Amino acid sequence: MTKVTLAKGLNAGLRKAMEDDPKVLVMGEDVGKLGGVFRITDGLQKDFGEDRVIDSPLAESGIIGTAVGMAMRGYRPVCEIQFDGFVYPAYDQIVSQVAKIHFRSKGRVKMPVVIRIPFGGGIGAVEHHSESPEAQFAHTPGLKVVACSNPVDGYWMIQQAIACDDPVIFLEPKRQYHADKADLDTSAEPQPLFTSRVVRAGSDLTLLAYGPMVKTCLASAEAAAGEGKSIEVVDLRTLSPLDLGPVYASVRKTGRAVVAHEAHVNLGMGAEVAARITEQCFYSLESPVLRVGGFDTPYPPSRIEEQWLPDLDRVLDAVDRSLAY
Amino acid sequence: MTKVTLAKGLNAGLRKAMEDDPKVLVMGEDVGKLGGVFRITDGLQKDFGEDRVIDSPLAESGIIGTAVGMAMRGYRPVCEIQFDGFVYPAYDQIVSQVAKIHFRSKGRVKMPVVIRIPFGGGIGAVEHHSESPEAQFAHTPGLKVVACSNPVDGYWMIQQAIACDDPVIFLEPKRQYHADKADLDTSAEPQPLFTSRVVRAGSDLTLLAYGPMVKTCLASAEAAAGEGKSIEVVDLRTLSPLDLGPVYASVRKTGRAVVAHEAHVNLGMGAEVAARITEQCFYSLESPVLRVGGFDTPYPPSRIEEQWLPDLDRVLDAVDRSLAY
Amino acid sequence: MSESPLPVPAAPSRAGSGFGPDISEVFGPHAADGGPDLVQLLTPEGERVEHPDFSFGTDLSGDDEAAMIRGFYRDMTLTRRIDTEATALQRHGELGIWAQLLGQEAAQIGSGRALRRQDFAFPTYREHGVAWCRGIDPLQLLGLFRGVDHGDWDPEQAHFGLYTIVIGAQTLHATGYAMGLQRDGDVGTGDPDRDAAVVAYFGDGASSQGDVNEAFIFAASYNAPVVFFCQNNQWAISEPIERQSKIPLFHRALGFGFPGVRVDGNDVLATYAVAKAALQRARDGQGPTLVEAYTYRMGAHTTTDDPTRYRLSEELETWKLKDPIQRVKAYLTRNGLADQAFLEAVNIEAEELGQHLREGCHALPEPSPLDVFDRVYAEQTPELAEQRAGYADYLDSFDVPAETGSPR
Amino acid sequence: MSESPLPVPAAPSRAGSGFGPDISEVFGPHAADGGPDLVQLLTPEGERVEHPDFSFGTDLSGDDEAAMIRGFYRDMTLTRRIDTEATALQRHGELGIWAQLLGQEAAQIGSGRALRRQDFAFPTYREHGVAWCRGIDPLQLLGLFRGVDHGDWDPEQAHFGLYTIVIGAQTLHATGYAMGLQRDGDVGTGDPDRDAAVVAYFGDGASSQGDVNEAFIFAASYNAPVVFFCQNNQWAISEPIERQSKIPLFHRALGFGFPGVRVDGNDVLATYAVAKAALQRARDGQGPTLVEAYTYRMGAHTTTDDPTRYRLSEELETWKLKDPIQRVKAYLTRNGLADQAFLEAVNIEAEELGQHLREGCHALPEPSPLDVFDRVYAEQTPELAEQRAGYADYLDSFDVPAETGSPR
Ligand SMILES: Cc1ncc(C[n+]2csc(CCOP(=O)(O)OP(=O)(O)O)c2C)c(N)n1
Ligand SMILES: Cc1ncc(C[n+]2csc(CCOP(=O)(O)OP(=O)(O)O)c2C)c(N)n1
Ligand SMILES: [Mg+2]
Ligand SMILES: [Mg+2]
Repeated sequence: MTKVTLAKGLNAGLRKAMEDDPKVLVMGEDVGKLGGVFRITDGLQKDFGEDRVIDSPLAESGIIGTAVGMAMRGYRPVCEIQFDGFVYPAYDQIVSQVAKIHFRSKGRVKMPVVIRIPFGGGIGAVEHHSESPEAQFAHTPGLKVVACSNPVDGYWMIQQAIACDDPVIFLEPKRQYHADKADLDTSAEPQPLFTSRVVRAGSDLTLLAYGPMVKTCLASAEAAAGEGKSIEVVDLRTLSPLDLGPVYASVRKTGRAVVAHEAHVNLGMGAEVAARITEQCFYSLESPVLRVGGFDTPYPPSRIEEQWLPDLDRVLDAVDRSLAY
Repeated sequence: MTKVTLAKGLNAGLRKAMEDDPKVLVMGEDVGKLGGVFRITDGLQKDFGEDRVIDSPLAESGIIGTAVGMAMRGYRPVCEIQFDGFVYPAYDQIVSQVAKIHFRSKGRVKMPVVIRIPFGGGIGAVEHHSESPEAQFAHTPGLKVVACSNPVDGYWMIQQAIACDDPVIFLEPKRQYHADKADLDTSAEPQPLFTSRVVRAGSDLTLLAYGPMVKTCLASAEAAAGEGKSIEVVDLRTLSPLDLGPVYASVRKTGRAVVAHEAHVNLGMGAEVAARITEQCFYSLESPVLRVGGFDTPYPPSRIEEQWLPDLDRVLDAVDRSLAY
Repeated sequence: MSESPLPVPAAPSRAGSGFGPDISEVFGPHAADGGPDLVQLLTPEGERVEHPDFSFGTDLSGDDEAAMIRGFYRDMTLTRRIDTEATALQRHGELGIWAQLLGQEAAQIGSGRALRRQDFAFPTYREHGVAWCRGIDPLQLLGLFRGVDHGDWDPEQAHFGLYTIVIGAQTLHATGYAMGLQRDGDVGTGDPDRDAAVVAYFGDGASSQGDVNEAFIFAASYNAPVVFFCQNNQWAISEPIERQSKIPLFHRALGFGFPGVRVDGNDVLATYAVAKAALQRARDGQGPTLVEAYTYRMGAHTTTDDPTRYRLSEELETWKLKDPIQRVKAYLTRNGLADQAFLEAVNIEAEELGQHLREGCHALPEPSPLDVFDRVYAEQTPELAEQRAGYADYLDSFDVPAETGSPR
Repeated sequence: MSESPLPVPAAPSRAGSGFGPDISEVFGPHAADGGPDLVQLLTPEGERVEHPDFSFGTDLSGDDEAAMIRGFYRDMTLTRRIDTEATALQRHGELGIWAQLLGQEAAQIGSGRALRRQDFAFPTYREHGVAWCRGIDPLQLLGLFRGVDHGDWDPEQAHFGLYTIVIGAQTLHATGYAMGLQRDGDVGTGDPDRDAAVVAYFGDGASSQGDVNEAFIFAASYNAPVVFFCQNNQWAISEPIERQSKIPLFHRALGFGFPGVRVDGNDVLATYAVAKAALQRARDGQGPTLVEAYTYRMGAHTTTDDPTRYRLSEELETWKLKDPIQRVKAYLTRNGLADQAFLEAVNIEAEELGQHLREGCHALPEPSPLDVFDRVYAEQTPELAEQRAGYADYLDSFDVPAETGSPR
């Protein structure tokens, strides 16, 4: 058992995956000597060599496009996109190639490509460094999309994503990278990748989150408990496919749900989750599923990002509105 | 009053916009001599010259990126993306530049760029030629997104989009281009661009659609009428911003809603519309808002596209399920 | 035949006073005949000519050489037959669309026949001739155009990627595959059965895509064993090559730091010789090469295109005189290397192939709407499985067995 | 000073036997000193040297020339002061991050001063020196890095685009703007107050982006009046230039059909001369040029970067000997063109500028969370107006006046 940060958990997970399977490659901008701007790939090039930890030219479409070719040759490339806002030059390769080749080939060609994206805000960065692009990928059939929220999940989920024969968009809450530590027991049995998890039990309302918002929502639930409200919190973990079985069960019990994410509310994950919960739990709902997230504006200058991002109070505000129905 | 197809309506609208404002430019692949693969820009280069109707190199990012520069110089570029599936190489320029420059510049730089995209399926085409990418753009603050469904709207909406000082993603249902004709009265007063429209009155259920699905939904409503069900149909027309006032009014009356589109259901426009209707009309709803759309798979080979696409029966199936609550 | 390495263009000299302000002085107007740099070994009239850097057949006996050229003739004739037949099938409504290769047979057969088994080719949507060389049943090409599938061969088995419609995307896949070859140690070992290369096909229009240029950059940066084979057929739908580049396309490679060469794409001997040298360079670990096969799209862009709207018929007439098949035929017959019986046998083969396509096309299995759900992921998701089940129930409700297709 | 057109590199000759298989024979290993093609007019030691194609000051009187060089010295010194001050402000937590230009002053001032009022410049995030030349108050640069805005000057008024962080995106904007100039008839009229050019700044790393290469293609295709000004500072964060290109970057232009030239980016005279010629070429309607300013990023990539992880300190030491400011100072003082009083005056100005930045930075107005809603669209949408109103109510509920910021 060691105490690790999310950054260290991911780093250890990547290392393990590379040890376990010589076909696993890491590639991206500055992933080599520098170990990535967040140091997630720290030390890997030194130990696995330049052939397996590949510093790429500065071109995201090139990174993903060549990863497709390497995957066709039997490799399992793990691509790092330096920041969320820089995934878009690769968007075409991701949605028209990575996502479709298995389908196009009638299942003959597998695409075990992992695309790691540090996502979300709260680090005081400049434009394009704090985005939450998950809905766009979740809307794309052929991709799988997951988001980790803590060091232990980081360790296991990255290995599971690499082992998956489908392409996985792997979202890492960058502001958690070097934040809290957690106990990592590498001999434990990990929870399956494409499953959600109830991280706090409660009976009055179901609060759903993933990635960076899990911590916020747990804090909100804690605060609400102080006011006598019992909130169940679910870490969705997988965004495509969604694993809403536990959520339906929870909502059927609580009758109320709030979904929180940093991404824009309009057409964000919350829209889909709300629509599905309403379809599945219509007669159980005592209030509409409410959504709390980033406003429908571009990400603001960082001095006001903490106001723009949903925080403990904004989540509680939504909780209160839901309970007021 | 002349009878025109959607293709002709758009062509006439573009022509009018170019006549009215010398700053309007048309650019894209094959828009010049060929008049575009769908002939929407037919004859424009002949009449307005190569400086205003610009055949571009084969590079979508280049088309949109140079359009940004031309807009900064005071032009109003109307870019044609040849098919929906080819907008993705330009995705970065669209979501990180076109959508954000007004915001980035504190409103100092306007971005009156129109991006025309023939969208949707049903024309028996090969891969990448039948996609419905609207949700991805609607999720992006800074863009406005509209979809026309008929020749008359085509004529007016394209002019209004060009006149708009914000970037507009302009979706054209390609399978309607050369289908039905409608009476065009160019002296009429057009409906404002960013508004929805009730296209059929009804009292039992509200059916929402846009673009190619409006026709299908009207036919479904007609069929339902034969079975004594009275369906109100709304053509959303604008997808971002949404104009749901009339929809809420309708749903408060009918108590039921179904949203239909060709795009994948998962995180499609229907998710947002359903979530909002549920939030706004919670106590009026007698059944959950149901969604009918493309399945969550890549677009299939064209011989089965008619089964994959939501059609009259699939819409009616959803209507029946809604009414059965 | 010599395995001479590809010539590497000299670095531009900056000394001297020969520099002028007008770039056309240097690069010349775009020469209609391909320009002075064009590698040609067989003239349009069917005469063999010499080239200082490339030759054909020097490593073969006279008989073997003749047999090889007869083989090219056969390949090209059959490829053209596939094309004509598919075009006819489209006209009869059996295919939704067809992308004709008419006029590009030499570029495709020359390069396709230069491939070794272990090499891997990434096509666009027009490489029917290369597919033929890779041993793919032309029937398998029809599915995509008929709309029953998006491609129906096994890329890994055929060493031939699926047709890629998004312009230029496959050049990056090719580069990545080539990087895989490097990591497998299948480059530069000297073992002719092991060393492998990748070839990426693309068009003149595609040369403008960011992806293609990024592929050049990655290939140069990693010295990847990939040949970028551009069929410059002068047109990207309605846009002439001048819209993409004012100078010969093969020069593009120079600026990225690897050699480029322009070959007469209607000359199968030259295309073969140049492709072979470029592929060998790649297999030997000497890195990427750009081959510009200077050719002409004699047909429409696809069967839905109408070229009369944008190009003059004279242009086509000029190029008909350079027909890639005619010149080989002229060479073979004039030199007594092929007799009437041979030509007749090829014709019969072509007839049979045509019949195979006509009959096979009708018989191509219709896709099942339920299969669609099973091919999205290698590991099916519960939600998609549920969607499939719901749709199957829905289909059942129409009283038509789900597997046989539409309820209507 | 002569307005000599830029040299156009000769087309690679294909004749002769000088071709070898190894590309490095031709392009040579990447020369650490910039290579033989480097245009230099002032040595690191401060000696003026001649170049056959470019010269500085030949159109000026001796006094004017000296005044101009003193101006460059002042510009560079003040620019460096902006940089040092901003770096310090970051260390003190006043800025979130800062992108240093240390070492790139000559490249930026030389090119920035070659611009005419009507020209338009599109920067990356590091062109503080160019911003200075465009008359932008350096305080306005700080907002982005402090996080109070995404840029705070009026691009149209300053003829200077906003900082663009997505690598390479602005090169296409520049090309489009240049196409707008063409359509406005502001190119090639011969009127020096009318004819205009655009300059797109980008880095060596950016040269690998598809967008940059597409910009080359569009500019070449339309002969657009744009200068692509690449500051090759040898590094893209931790990646050395060799990862992006194994041959000198300016060669890239050749393959796209327009001239490229490599200039000593630490030599303000040469940078000015080359940029001036390239801009004039553009204004005259002769189309695009690629200028590679060969320089060095003496600082970290940004204040959050740690270059000790990936590069040797010797490298930095070598480049310190080529400091762009020192060589101008040496030239001016050694030749009696600047006295102590002048140098002192510049220092005082720098002090004042530093103070201006320190004081101004604290005083930069904080953004209002509600403004965010008003800047998304030119024509506000009802739904966003509603979201704004809802948020204002929410803020009010905390009993803190909304306009003054966070409730917490
Ligand atoms: C990214 C993308 N944009 C547009 C298209 C539409 N399109 C199909 S073929 C074509 C022209 C291609 O020209 P070229 O590369 O010269 O190949 P050719 O068809 O001549 O073989 C275009 C524009 C596409 N398939 N992909
Ligand atoms: C599309 C994109 N990818 C990645 C980044 C992250 N990033 C910021 S600067 C940089 C390196 C840029 O190098 P170069 O172009 O040489 O410019 P320099 O910083 O040296 O001035 C990278 C990778 C980005 N800003 N945009
Ligand atoms: Mg072509
Ligand atoms: Mg750099």
